[in-house]
Amino acid sequence: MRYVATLAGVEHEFEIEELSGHALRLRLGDELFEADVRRAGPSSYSILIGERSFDLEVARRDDELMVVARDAAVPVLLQDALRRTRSTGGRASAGGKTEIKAMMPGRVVTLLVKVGDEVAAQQGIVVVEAMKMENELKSPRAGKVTKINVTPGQTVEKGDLLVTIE
Amino acid sequence: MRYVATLAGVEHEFEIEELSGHALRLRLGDELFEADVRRAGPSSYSILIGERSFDLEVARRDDELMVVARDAAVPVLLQDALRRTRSTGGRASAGGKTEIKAMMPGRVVTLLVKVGDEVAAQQGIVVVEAMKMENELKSPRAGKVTKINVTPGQTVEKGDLLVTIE
Amino acid sequence: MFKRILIANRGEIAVRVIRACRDMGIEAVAVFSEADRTALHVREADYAVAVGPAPAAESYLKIDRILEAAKRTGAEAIHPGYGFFSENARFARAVADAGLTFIGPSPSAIEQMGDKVEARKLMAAAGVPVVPGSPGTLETEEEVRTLAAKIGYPIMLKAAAGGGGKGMRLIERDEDLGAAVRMVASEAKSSFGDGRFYVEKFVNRPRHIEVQVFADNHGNTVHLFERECSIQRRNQKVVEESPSPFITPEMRARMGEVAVRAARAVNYSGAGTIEFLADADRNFYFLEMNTRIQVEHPVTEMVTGVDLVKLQIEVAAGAKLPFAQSDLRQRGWAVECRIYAEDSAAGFTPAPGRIDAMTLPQGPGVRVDAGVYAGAEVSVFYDPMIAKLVTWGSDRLEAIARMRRALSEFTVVGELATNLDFHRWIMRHPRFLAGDFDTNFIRQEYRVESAGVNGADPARTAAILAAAFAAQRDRGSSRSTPTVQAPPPINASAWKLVGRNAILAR
Amino acid sequence: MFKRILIANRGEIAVRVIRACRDMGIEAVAVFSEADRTALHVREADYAVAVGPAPAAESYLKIDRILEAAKRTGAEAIHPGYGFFSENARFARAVADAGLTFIGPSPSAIEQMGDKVEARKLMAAAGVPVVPGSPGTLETEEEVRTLAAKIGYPIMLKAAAGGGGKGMRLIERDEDLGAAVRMVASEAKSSFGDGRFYVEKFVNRPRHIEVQVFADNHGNTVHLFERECSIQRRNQKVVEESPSPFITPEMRARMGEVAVRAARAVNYSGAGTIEFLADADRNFYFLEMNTRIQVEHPVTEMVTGVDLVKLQIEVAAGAKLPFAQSDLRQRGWAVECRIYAEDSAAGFTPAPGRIDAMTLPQGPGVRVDAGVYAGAEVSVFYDPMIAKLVTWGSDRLEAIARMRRALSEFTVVGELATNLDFHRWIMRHPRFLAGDFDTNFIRQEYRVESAGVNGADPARTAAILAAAFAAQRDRGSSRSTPTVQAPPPINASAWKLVGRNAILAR
Repeated sequence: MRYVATLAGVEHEFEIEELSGHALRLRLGDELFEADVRRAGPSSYSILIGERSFDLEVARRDDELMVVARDAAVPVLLQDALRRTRSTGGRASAGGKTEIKAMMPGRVVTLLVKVGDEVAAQQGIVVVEAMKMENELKSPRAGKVTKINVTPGQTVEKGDLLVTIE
Repeated sequence: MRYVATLAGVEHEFEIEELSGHALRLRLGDELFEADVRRAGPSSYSILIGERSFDLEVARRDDELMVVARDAAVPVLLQDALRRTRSTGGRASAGGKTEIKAMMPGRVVTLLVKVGDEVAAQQGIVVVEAMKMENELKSPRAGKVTKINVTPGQTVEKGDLLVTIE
Repeated sequence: MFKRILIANRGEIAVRVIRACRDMGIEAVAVFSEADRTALHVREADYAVAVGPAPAAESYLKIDRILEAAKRTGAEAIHPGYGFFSENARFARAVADAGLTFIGPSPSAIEQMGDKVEARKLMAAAGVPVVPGSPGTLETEEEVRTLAAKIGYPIMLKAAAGGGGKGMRLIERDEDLGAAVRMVASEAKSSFGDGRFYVEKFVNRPRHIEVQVFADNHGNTVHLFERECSIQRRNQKVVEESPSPFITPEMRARMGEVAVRAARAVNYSGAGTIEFLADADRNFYFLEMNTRIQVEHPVTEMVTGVDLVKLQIEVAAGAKLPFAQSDLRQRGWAVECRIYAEDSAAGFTPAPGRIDAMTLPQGPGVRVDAGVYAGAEVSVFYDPMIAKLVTWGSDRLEAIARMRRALSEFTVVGELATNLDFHRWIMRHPRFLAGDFDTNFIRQEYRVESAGVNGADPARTAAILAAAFAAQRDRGSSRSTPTVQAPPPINASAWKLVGRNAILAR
Repeated sequence: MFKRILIANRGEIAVRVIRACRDMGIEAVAVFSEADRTALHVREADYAVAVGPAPAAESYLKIDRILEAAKRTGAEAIHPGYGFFSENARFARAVADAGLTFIGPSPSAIEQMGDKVEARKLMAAAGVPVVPGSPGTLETEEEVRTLAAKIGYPIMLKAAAGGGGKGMRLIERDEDLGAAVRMVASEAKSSFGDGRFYVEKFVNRPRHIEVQVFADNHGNTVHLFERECSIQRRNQKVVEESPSPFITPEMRARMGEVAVRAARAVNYSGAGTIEFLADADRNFYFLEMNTRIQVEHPVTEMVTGVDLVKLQIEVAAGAKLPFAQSDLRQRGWAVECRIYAEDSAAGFTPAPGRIDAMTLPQGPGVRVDAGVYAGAEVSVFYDPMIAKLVTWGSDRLEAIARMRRALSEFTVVGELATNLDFHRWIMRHPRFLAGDFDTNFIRQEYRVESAGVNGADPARTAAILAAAFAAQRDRGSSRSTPTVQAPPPINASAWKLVGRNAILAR
């Protein structure tokens, strides 16, 4: 099977073949690897590539897998190479619209803009309190506030749309 | 529901009633207890009895449950009070027959008796090697060897019958 | 000695106090909010009492409910931990009025040191060096601007009732002054119920070095040397160590002596910390006193061999300090990393959530004080600490090497994120290794790209891809359980191969 | 320094050596049998090489396969751990012949100390006190009987090639002599390939006290004080501590001096242990030298602050000892409990099996060196160690209190049994607390009923019954997964209650 993996922002095309329950053959670019993959716990895998030993934990986070290695947690997006062409286009953010979303659950303290305001890049838009800290969310770009979805005092969940700037 | 619990060798009759998903009412002798029982992991339970807090792990071992508390692992045999009368009789070991069984997986090194031998209490019967140690299994009583189920060099599993003495 | 102690806190510090109680044969009473019924501190305690809904203001910060819980369980003393009621004189008084012992200093010592402006004055009077700044509190943007013009930028704006890095902002330019004043005033009012603030000259390339002090109720006050806490992000400590790689033996002696003087000035009792700012020329200034046990107390414990929490309890029960200043020695080096549920790559936003699996490091020189367990939730309601990871070594580099190893063994899997990678980055940074840093270190050095994957190792990439593939396959085949699944029998096939006929190992 | 080291061992000691390698920036190569593909030491290593089937004789004890693994991975040195090849001169020679470094003493030192009879002679010649007994080896029951008549019962019968408590039996009466000789001869032949044995006068109320020695290849030899290892069951150490509560400062100095003399007599290099028996009058006799790192080395590490395994590697690489005798100090007290998969209540029979869940203790003063993890198997093929649990305290009672606490936090759930209750019993025993014990302690004091449930506390009984009932109910309702199951979402209902409208905590 052929896959495209986006691994910490870098794309890798690779091919994988299951030789047995725990042996995999993996072609990565020009190189061939044989991997002996054993599950060692609910989310942990012990992997031998030749004599190299890797102990990895894998968690799902949104669409991605988070592979936790000894030196770093590496986000991996695995996509079937065939099905991929369909989905790529839609992933980029749509046109000139920027959505400011809650990064974490919290409470809206203050709105620093109103609909119709022209804002500069890095201008403060909304202050959200979470985990005992107030955080000012800034606009990543210059534009015009077209929509405000929240009011001060309102509790928001992670990912909730707060303000739209076009 | 009424139960008989054999708890570290001592029998307790008790009655249990589920008040909700995590609240239980328990009558033990003359005393009534309300228990708030929450699962805190695959095999762990946090239990509040009034203000007392207990953190217990529960594992199944053969017929029994092994409840692991902070100060000791307590074997518990839970039996439905009604069904119990049926099963008790059969539990005692049968008549004048004593079975010497392997306590652990291992290998038979030497047989110190043969069928027909008269043996004294505490006489060595068979030597089994396990976990790098040789262990001489002794007869708990005087009697006559009526059956030998193993030969030197043979590998045995825990619980395998080795020698019968009557 | 007390028979039973209530801990008016949660998380790792509550568990830390429970451990001290257990070591002393004292029964520990936990209190818990609705969100914390199965929290670690409840599981570890001998008694546990519900005190209200999840928000701390409705549970952990309800004086009457805490006292009621103590009464119901027959607790004779209350340990406040850090945060919550630990520096609240009203609570300390209420505890005493209820006939119980507050494990901490007197209410008046808390009050004197709690008002940061008054504390500055008091310390200056006691001959303790303080940073130049506003003589009293300020209330308006204009007052701040006038003072800034006088002492010069950069300045630090601080809530008078603040502490522990909360309610403070650095202002480097006049343009930033307005926003900063609004923010601090708002945070100060909402967090401490006191909107006043004050200004201090910002010390250039400052190092945050603090001294642990300890006093009993019989007139004995000692210090247990320093902790270096300069690795901070937005005034929140991230990494602490003891000793400090910066100070000289002479400076250590002077700081210790000044710290003891500061504690004596308020008739201090129990464990306290005098925080200093030190500049590049090794001048040091009193910053504030924390009248409680600190998050970072373990580094001092590991270097001095003294159990500070146990000693807090003993002193509160009337014991004399079991040592004199001359009995105390620093041995080796200790480093602490605060492991938080936060997403370092996304601007250090808190990233709480459920922990599905967690492997804690072990082995020589490693101490873990965790506040959660695998299966537990890092709650949005409280601070996002997962654990304090502390290592000891016979010298600084051994302690750091062990920390790197411990960080490599520490894995957390679940819907939350952690700052483990961030700590791994710090522990490899040449300036950190050289001891060449100040409180600006993270701001100057850290970029999102800094931490994380290093170098292209095709075998490693292959392993990661194989693991990802296997995990996706295994999940697909399992009965759609979204989170932790039963591990399969390990090596089932190998076992079958071996079977009954195997010859046992020698 | 070495770039890569192969560890010819498994379990906790392999992991311990891997940790030392990691602390030193050295890559670690594991070897593994078919039963150990997912063992902890394989997971923790940088490289791992399969060396054969499960029985150690066909894998871990295959010299050619170990050397081949070293060659293939480019390892420059081999650490043998304890057991297996650690005291095998032939292996040490083969390693050297392959151009690699054996991390341990010279083959001749291993040989000289490995033959227990020769070692006795050598030590006597070097002025080291030895126990009265047979001048050489014996071969028949009759020879033993004659000697016993001369020196008087009780006597110890020991395999000449034995060590570590294996291949030895105490004979108290003439009637037991025959069986004991048969047993020791058989064990000696099958375990060590050498059926010879010798006899020593049995010392009354003996304490087993050993001294850690360390030598470099530049003529420096020091000792790192003593370990008290008298808590034994059938000559197997169960609990160790340092310092010894028995010896006086003068005796410590004398034992250390004698131990250094003993090591010098064989031109020793690296870490070694001189084991002594001490009688009630504080006479001490050379018992044997272990020419390797000991299981119980962590108690010395915690009290002296020296990383013994790291130092083994440094010395093997040619380094000088970084300290002189006068630099070394004992600080505080350390205790180690060996946590085994064995059923204390069933006569300490090994009870290996799968670990479904395991909680390791943490917090101040606690060190865990585990050889397994939750989900792993304690294999029937190897020794049944789960973990070494070590605690440190500023004095003996603090170390023991912390051990009690750590034991209370340590839970193991699965098809195996553990000796945790047995250790809990020891740590509460008045004679242990008073330091009043000898190697007969367990035999004299332990009854199956000793450990386990104490007192009738109805609330505790109710809790146990509630847990058992809930577990039975939860298992019944789950999809018949026999082992570990997914934990349910914690506090799902509380969370729903709180929902979107909750006010966040301050």
